[in-house]
Formats: sequence, C-alpha cells, structure tokens
Amino acid sequence: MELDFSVVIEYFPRLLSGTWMTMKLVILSIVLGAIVALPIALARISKNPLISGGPFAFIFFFRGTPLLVQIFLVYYGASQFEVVRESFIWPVLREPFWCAIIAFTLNTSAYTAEIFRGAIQAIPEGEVEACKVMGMTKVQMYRRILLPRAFGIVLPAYGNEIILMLKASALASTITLLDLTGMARTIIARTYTPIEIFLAAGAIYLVISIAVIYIFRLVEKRQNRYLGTLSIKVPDKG
Amino acid sequence: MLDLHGFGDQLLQGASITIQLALSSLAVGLILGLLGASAKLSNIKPLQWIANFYTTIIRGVPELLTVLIIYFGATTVLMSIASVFGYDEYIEIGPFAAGVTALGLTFGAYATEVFRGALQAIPKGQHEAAIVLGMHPRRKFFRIILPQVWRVALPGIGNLFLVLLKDTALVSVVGLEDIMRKANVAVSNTKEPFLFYLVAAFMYLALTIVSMAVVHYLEKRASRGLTRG
Amino acid sequence: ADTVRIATEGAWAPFNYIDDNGKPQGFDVDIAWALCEKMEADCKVVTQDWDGLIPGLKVRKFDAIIASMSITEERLKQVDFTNKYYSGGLRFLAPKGKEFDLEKLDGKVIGAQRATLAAQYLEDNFTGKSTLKFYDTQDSVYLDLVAGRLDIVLSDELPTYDWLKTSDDGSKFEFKGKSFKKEDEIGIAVRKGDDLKDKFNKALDEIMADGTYQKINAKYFPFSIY
Amino acid sequence: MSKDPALELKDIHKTFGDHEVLKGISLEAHDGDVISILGSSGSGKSTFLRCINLLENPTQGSICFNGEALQLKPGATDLVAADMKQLTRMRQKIGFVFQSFNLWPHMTILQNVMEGPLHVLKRPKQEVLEYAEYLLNKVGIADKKHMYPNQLSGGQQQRVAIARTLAMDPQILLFDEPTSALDPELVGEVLGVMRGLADEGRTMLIVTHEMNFAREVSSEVVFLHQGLVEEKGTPEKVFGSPDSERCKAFLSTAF
Amino acid sequence: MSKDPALELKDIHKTFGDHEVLKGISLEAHDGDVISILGSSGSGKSTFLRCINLLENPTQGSICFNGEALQLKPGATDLVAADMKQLTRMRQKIGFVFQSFNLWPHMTILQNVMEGPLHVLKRPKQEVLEYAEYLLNKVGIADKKHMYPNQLSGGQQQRVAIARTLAMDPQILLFDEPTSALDPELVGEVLGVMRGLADEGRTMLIVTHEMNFAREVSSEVVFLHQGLVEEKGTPEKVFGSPDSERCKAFLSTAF
Ligand SMILES: Nc1ncnc2c1ncn2[C@@H]1O[C@H](COP(=O)(O)OP(=O)(O)OP(=O)(O)O)[C@@H](O)[C@H]1O
Ligand SMILES: Nc1ncnc2c1ncn2[C@@H]1O[C@H](COP(=O)(O)OP(=O)(O)OP(=O)(O)O)[C@@H](O)[C@H]1O
Ligand SMILES: [Mg+2]
Ligand SMILES: [Mg+2]
Repeated sequence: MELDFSVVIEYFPRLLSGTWMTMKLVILSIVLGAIVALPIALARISKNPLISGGPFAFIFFFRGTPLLVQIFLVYYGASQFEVVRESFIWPVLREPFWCAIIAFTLNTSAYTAEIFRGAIQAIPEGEVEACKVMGMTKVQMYRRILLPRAFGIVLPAYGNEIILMLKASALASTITLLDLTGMARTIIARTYTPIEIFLAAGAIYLVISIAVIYIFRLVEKRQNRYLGTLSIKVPDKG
Repeated sequence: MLDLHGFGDQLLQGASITIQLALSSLAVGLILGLLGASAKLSNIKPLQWIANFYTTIIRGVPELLTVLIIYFGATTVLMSIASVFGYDEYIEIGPFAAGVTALGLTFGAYATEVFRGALQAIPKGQHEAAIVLGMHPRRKFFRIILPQVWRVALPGIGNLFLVLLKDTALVSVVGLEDIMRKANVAVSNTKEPFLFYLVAAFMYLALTIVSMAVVHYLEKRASRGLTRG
Repeated sequence: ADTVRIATEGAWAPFNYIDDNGKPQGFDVDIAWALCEKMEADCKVVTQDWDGLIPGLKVRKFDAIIASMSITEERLKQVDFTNKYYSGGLRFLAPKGKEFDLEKLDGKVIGAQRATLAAQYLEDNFTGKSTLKFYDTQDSVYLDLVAGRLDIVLSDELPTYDWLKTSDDGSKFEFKGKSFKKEDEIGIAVRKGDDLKDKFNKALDEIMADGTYQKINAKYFPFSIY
Repeated sequence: MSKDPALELKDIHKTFGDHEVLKGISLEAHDGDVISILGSSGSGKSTFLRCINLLENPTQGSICFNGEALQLKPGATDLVAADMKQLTRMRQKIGFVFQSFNLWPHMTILQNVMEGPLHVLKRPKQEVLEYAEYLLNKVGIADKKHMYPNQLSGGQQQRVAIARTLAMDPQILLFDEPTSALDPELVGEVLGVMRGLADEGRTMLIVTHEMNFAREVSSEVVFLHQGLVEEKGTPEKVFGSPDSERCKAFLSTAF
Repeated sequence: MSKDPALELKDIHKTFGDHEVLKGISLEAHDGDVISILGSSGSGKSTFLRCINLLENPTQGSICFNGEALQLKPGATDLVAADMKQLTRMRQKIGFVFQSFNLWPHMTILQNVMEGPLHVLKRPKQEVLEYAEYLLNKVGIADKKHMYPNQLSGGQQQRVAIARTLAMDPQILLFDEPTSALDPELVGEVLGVMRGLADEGRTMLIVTHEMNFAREVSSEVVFLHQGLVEEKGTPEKVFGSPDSERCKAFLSTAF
C-alpha cells in the first residue's frame, strides 16, 4: 500500500479548521480550569478536613478516571435525564462544545489544583516564616508572597499540563466535535486514507506542542534567572 | 457484583482486559524507558537523536491519535516490511497488540525522562566507589546503579502507570473489549449512559486505588534504610 | 482451508448488534453464517468499529465485511463488492407530530453516523445550510435524538424501522417523508481481486434459491428487503 | 512609659511528641539589653527563640510584651494564640533574623526590604523607599538593591535579612545563629552589622556560637542545657568564672 | 620479590580544558610507606590522587605498580587505559577512600563491605563474611552491620568505607581527605582507625588537612603547590624547617 499525500493537501483547509476548534477548546478550558483550580488548591491545603475533604474527593475522582469516561458522563450521561433536559442548563448542555468544555475544565482544574498545591507547599518553610514574623495576616501572606512565589515554581508543570490538555482534547472527537482529530476522522471516512491524514494531524499537534514548550522555556528562563531552580513533581494526566 | 441489567459480568471481563493491557504496556514501556534513558545519556550522538526524536514525537501527539495510527498503520508498515522478505500473508495487529504497542510507546517516552532524571540523580561518587573496587561496568550498572535508580524513579513511574491505566480507555475506540467498550455496549443495549459510565468511572477509580497501594508498598520497600530511622 | 474472517460492526440493530453475552447477532450475521455454510468455509465473525472496517479489510485484518455496507463508487475505489444481499434506502426521522418541510431544513441540526451513505448525502446536500453532526455509532445518534440535541436524523430506513418498532424510545419518533436513494444496494465487501467475491456470489444465489434467505428475512422484517 | 520589661517570658515549656525540649525557661529583656543565648546543639536555643513570637507554640508558659500578655488558649497539643490580631501586632514589633536568611527569592533586595513597611504597616511608599535605602546603606549593600537574593553571597543575604527586619522598626530583635550558615570569611561582615546595632542600644536576643562576639556585645549571657537555664549572668561572670560544670566544659571546647 | 617500589608515579600532568592543574608530579611509595600529601585548596591534591587509579585520566606521565607499567594510550584529550583488564586488576589492588564515603545506600553495611570480595574477587561467601565481620569489628562498628548507611553518623560511615576498602585486601590505600566531611567530634574516630592501619605497616597515601595527624603517622610528607611538588621530606623536616616560603606560610596558617 503506497501512501498518497495529495489527500493531505486537498483536505488541508479542513484540517486547519479542526485545528482552530482544538485551539478554542484548549485555551478556554485551560483558562477556566486555572480559575476553578485556585480556590480548590487553597481549600485542599487546609488542615481542616471539612474544608479539604471536598477538594480531595474532587481531585481524586477527576485524576483517577479516564477523561473519556468524564466526557461521556457529561455528554450522554447528563442528557439521559428528563429533569436535566427541561432545566435551564440544557441550552448549554445540549451543545457538545460546552459539554467538552465542562469536562475538560473540570479535569484540568483537578490537575492544575494539584500543581498549585505542590507549588505552594514547595515554598521553603523559612520563607513562610519570614512572612509570619513580619506580622503578615494569612491573606497578606498569600496575596503578597506565596502566590507570586508559587507562580514561578508552577511554570514547568503548568506548561506540561497545557500540552497534556492539548492532547487530551482529541477526545472531543468522540462527541461529534470537529476538532483536529474529529476532522481527521471525518475526512478519513470519505477518503479511506487513515495513515496519511492521521500523520498530518499528528504533525499539526506536534507543531503546537513544540510551540507551547518553546514559549514556556522562554518564560521559565526569564523567571529562573533570579530564582534558581525550585521545581515540583508534576502530576501527570491521562 | 451488581447485576447491572446483566452487564455486570461483561464489565468485569472488560476490567480483566484493561488490567492485562495496562500490565503488558507497562512491561514494554519500562524496557523502552530504560533503553531511551540510556540512549540519551550515552555519548553516541545518533542514539541521542533517535531517543530525542522518539520522545518528542510521542509526547507531542495525542495518545488517541497514536492508538489510531498504530492500529491502522502498523499492519501496513509491518506487511510492507514483510513483503520485502517475500512474506505476503496478513500480519495480525489486533486491537490488543496495537494497544500495547501504542500505550507502551507512550509510557516509554515519558519513562525515558523519568529514568534519565533518576540516572542523573545518582551521585558520581556511587559510580566511583564501584570503579575503584575494579567492578565491571555491567555489574556496576545492575548491582549499584539500577537499584538506586529504581528507588528514585519509582514515584515517577507510579504516576505514569496511573496515567497509563486511564489511557487504556482509548483503545476501546479501536474495538478492544475493555471496560470502556463494554460500557458502551451496555449503554447501547440499555440506553442508560449515566449509570454505565459512572460504573465504568468507579471501576477505573478502584483500579487506581489498588495501583496506588501497590506503588506505595513498592516505594516503602525500595526506600528501606534510605531514610534515617 | 483457511478461516474466512468476516467483520461486522455490532452497532446497527437489527442487522448487526452485540447481545448481552458479547456475541454479534443480527441479519448480517445470520446471512454470514448461512453463506459460510454454503461455501463450506470455516468462518469467524469479528466486530470492528465502523471507521475501521474498510482500512481493516485492506490490511487483511479480515477478509470480508458483512456490515450492511452500501455499494458506492467511492468504496468501489477501495474494495470489491459482491452482488447486493439486500437493498435499503435513506429516510428522515424526527419526533412524532413535529412538522418538517424536507425541502427547508436550513438551520436545523441533522445527525447521522459518520462514514455512512447518510452522512455522505448530508455532507453533499446540506453542508453550510444545516448543522451536521456525525457520530461513531448509530446508537449514539439515537441517544442524541432522544436527548433532543438533534432535530432530525437521516439514516437507513430498515434498521430505523426496527428501532421505531421495537425500542421504548422509538415510539416517540416517526419517519418523515418518503424513503429515497432506493437504489442503495448493500453488498459484501472483499479485497480487490479476491476470489472470495465469486464464492460469496455463488453462495448468495444458493441461499436465495433454497429459501434460507427468505427465512432469515422473515425473522427480522415482515416484508422482503431484497 | 512604665518600667515593664520589653519582653518577659515565664516558665516556657515545649514538648515535641514525647520529647520535652524546653522544661521551663524564664527570661526578661529590658530596653537596650543585648542577651546572648548559648548552649550545645539540641539544647533548645532555637526552639526557645521561636516560642517567643509563636513560630513554635509553647506547651506551657506566658509571654509578655511591654507588660501586655499575649493571649494564649489551649490547642490540640500546645498553646495557640487566642487573638490573631494581637499576635500579628506583636510580631510586627518583634524582629526575627533566621539562620538561613529566608529572603523571598522572587523579589529584589529593595522589594524584600520594603515589603513589610509598605504592605503590612501600610506606610507611604516614598517614606518606605527612603528608609529602605537608608538601611541598605547602613548594612553596606545599597549598590545591590536591584539584584535578586540568589545573586548575592550568604553574608550579603544575611545583611539584607537584617535590613528587612529593621525596616519594620521592631522594638526587639531576635537572632537565631545569624552567622552559622555562612562561610568563615563572611561571618565578619554580619557580626560587624550586629555590633553596630548593639552599639545603637537596640534590644536584642542572640542565639550564637560566636563566643568572642557574645562576650564583647552582650549585657547578659544565658547558657541553656537540656531545656533549662543552666547559667546566667554578665559575660564576665559566665565566661570568666561560671558556676556550672557543664557550662565550663562547653566553654572550654568552644574556645 | 624485587625491590620495585609498590607505586611509582612519574611526571604526572593533568589539564582540565585550558587549566593545567598538575604540572608534572613524581612520587614513589615503597611497601610500608605512609605518605601525606598537603597543600592549599585547589593545589591539585585530589586530582593527583585520582590520577593514580585513573579516576581522572592524566594528560601525561606514567604509573607503575610493583614495577608493572600501567598501559596508557592517547585518548581525545588525555591518556586512557589501553588495557581495561590490567586497569581493573590494578584497581583491585589499590584501595581508595573518598572524602564523602560513597557508601551504597541501598545495601546494608555488611553488604557494602562484602560486595567487592564476593562479586569482584569472587571469593567464597563464608570466607568473605567472616573477613567482613572481622574488619567491621576492627573499625568498631560490628554491631551496626545490618543497618543501612543513612542510619549511621558520618564518622561511622567513613569507618565502613574504610572496611569496604580493606575487604579487597589492597596493597596500597589512597585516602582523599577522609575526615573533612565530618563534624569535628567525629574526626577522631576515623583518624584513630587510620592510625591503626599505619601502625600495621600498610602502605598509604593520604591527602589531609589534619596536620597533627600527618606529622605523627607519616614517613614522608609532600607539599603540593599549584600543581607541583613544592616541598618533600620527613615530617620533621617539612614541619620543622621547610625550605619553601610557601610551605612555611601554609603551615603557619594551618596550625
Ligand atoms: N519540629 C520539631 N519536631 C520534633 N523535634 C524537634 C523539632 N524542632 C526541634 N526539635 C528537637 O528539639 C531539640 C532542640 O532543638 P533546637 O533546634 O531548639 O536546638 P538548638 O539548641 O537550636 O540546636 P542547634 O545549635 O543545633 O541549632 C532537638 O533535640 C531537636 O531535635
Ligand atoms: N573535573 C574538573 N573539571 C575542571 N576543573 C577541575 C575538575 N576537577 C578539579 N578541577 C580544578 O582543578 C584544581 C585542583 O583541584 P583539586 O580538587 O585537585 O584540588 P585539591 O587540592 O584537592 O583541593 P581541596 O583541598 O579543595 O580538595 C582546582 O582549581 C579545580 O577547580
Ligand atoms: Mg538552632
Ligand atoms: Mg580535594
């Protein structure tokens, strides 16, 4: 079987439109995920089990189950119920795009929360004590020192998370979205040239990942010029 | 076990497939990871290039796509290689083999980085202490370095295994009868997606918990004597 | 001789589906076994995702596809087909009581299974006018129709007929308009140049002649679908 | 002002798990006192110092600051602050200099020094800036103000840490082995700065292993042993003719 | 046996990049010699010692062991062993004790000591076990044999490292500042063990900063300066009336 890359050229514009959908999915869920993650991370750090219990369970569920299951639960699972279909959230839930965003956001926020938590807890105890002896309140301590400090630590792990999210977004294709993978699969349904089209799609993903890695390296370099290297263990996603 | 409209047994069968898939991929991935790390740390440029190429590609392409490419592509590639040698029969790459290949490759790429970090974390003095005894390099690697690498790498590898466990769900897309696929079949028969996907989720969660316990046990064993007692 | 590996999809009731023992069943599967008996071949029926059927056949994962696959020009570029073993048609499907002017589906959300004749028809005729959604399986199409995410569905008439009649959800939906694309002929796909094609054709003639086919037909539909 | 001591600690106990590290330590510091705390490793010097501003929670005892008692209430295993506002206020008046500097690495030297007065005390920016520059000048690193901590040597970092503490205008300064993380060559710089502070009449509590320094600058020397005050007095007394055998032994190995 | 020196180094040079660290050092050690190598930090002491068993590859020079020359061939930037078998054999006869012990943390004390004779020399297990226990007893930590290195203090770890080296029955022992990673209190234990070895008549090369120790145990003292032997002789000579001004200066700061 010879490969025929002319189909790639022919369908390239459609692959690009899939790429755009992928970008929208990733950017939106990463941004929303970060916003959701911060309070979860802070609650998770609390020594009070009443406060940290919920976030713990949330993080555990979303990190412990496949994203594919999570998407199906949101998309097919929720719509099974009449109540949901008649409620005010249905206009959102009926859209596969928003279902994907919801699943991705919840998923990435669980991972991001762990990254934030790791970063905050990686700050050497002495630096925290330096805040305390100065008479800072908890709020001042977090706002002025710990969160800005954590930002620098978080970078490598967070860059990783974005790439993992980019790749995980391929699962949107399973709920009718024409993201890059979905578009590739649709094209293949017509042309029966899986290898050519998948390779092309893979190459596009690769280019985006490499761009993300590159950007993060740059930012990191700037950050760590002064910071030295303090990094945390990265929880990976699946 | 719940009856689940008669699909309970099938889901359990799916779980068994999922576990087999995960363990087989783990074995493949660990070997690839060690080879990859050794290649990256070797002084041989072409080996470094190959290893870098491998990890970059695999880590930049969605796992779903890797599974699809291997599934549809590997057979073609294998057969065209075989036909060069005059062998023209069909070479079977079933969903299981494709899954193991794709997930093993993925695991291996990430494990390469974990092992590389661990190898580099072994102080130079550990090597030197073996060298000055006149120890053979291979013996040094297996008796002195590897046991320590293993300890350092374990948390990272454990993490990767949890990822792998969840990635097995992707192989359902090419028709492997794992938990996810069985859940899909159950959904199409019963029209109860919420129930079955939730059950699937908890099955994965259970597998995750068991894996975490195993990893924890291994970590404890491996760090025997390494923390001040 | 060698085993003949026959692939079906397993998500296209009543033609092919997976029962709660995990075994493929349905009209296609019955036909497959009947043909095998006539050919005196050792057969194995495997399931395979729809998207993977033709690629799988081409790389010899299996030797034939009996999965209610329509004979189309595009597919003929990739594979050979036997004579038809039944013929179908496409038909729209929507909630009972809702009025549709089938000439004016602009702005509506229409669903179909990816990589089917229906999907292709929609792509050729409705791209840019209606919102098209393609699914991995026909089951998912029904799930979303029931959920209300789809206004209207285009699918093969015969399996949909079965769904309307036999499923709980089906009772809330009905066909809209006439069936079309009646020339849609369903055949068995084999690799290009494979002599299995002739063997299947011969066996098909035999089961048509000795009434086996009619018996299988009657098991699923009260009318002839040939 | 009354004649209350600036700081008065009574019968401070501290237990970690089963291990009683402090077994009842009392100490008074009046304005202008420079008190050196000596003792072998593990004798509880750091723990005691950290109990003063509740970096560690004592299990028993009382802490008075200018005659005002710090409100304590029983927690799970030890006493915790009953009034966070009061604690915060006291901490603002008690400066603490760590062995390991603990500068914030993501801020420049100047930002480190300005952080407290600007955002905790909420003083006007211009005033804080001027004062910070004055202090950095005083500890001799004004020229490094736009650099980051990791770009400085240990001795320089410790001087910044002292400036950061001074910027809060604390009434008392606590030092926990401020030079022991430094290379021998760098110790001098920091001791020089501290000597200057003593000469200014600042009230200081200093945990140190630098005997010569302690002898020169202290108004009082306290020798801790196994969680208790074993010897206490003027430097002449403690270094010259200690009563305690243990103190004698400690000093003989130290010199 | 002939009267060949146990170890004979001739004109050893070593360059790192552009920096010539050793500029031609020669040295002979006969059986029973205890040679101390002194010199300020950066003078090349460690580098020289590490060149002896090719932990560093010299850029020039020759190494003879019992009259047998170590085969060297030019590598990319320096001389590398031409015959790995020969090198391995020589290394087995030259013991090396590191500043930082380098015990293998995943093995117990006993396993650390037995590893070499058992798996490198392939001696019978029972014999190795008995000898290991004898050695651990000799260095005074027989009771710790089933513990792991990290559970021991630095001084104890260094004694294990010495036992591990002795277990190979080396003809010569090289020590690279064996006590400088230890707390002052622990130094004594290790020096005691080494003194015992010297008294037994072992051939040793010792890089050290412990002047008193060097003076007592050495049969010869070598003072390195900037990659060259600046002074050399009996301890009486070198410590008592060194010819070199630099040596004099070094010794005056050291005591
Ligand atoms: N957080 C803690 N948990 C348990 N034990 C502790 C803790 N902090 C200190 N200790 C123990 O308390 C004792 C006193 O410690 P502390 O740090 O106060 O001694 P120190 O006099 O400052 O010694 P050094 O001169 O070494 O700094 C030690 O035995 C130490 O192990
Ligand atoms: N691997 C290396 N690469 C480059 N330079 C090196 C290397 N090892 C040592 N040097 C340099 O060689 C010189 C001599 O180092 P060496 O460690 O031999 O000194 P030393 O006499 O042992 O000092 P010390 O008493 O501090 O251990 C130093 O200037 C050092 O920086
Ligand atoms: Mg202390
Ligand atoms: Mg050295």
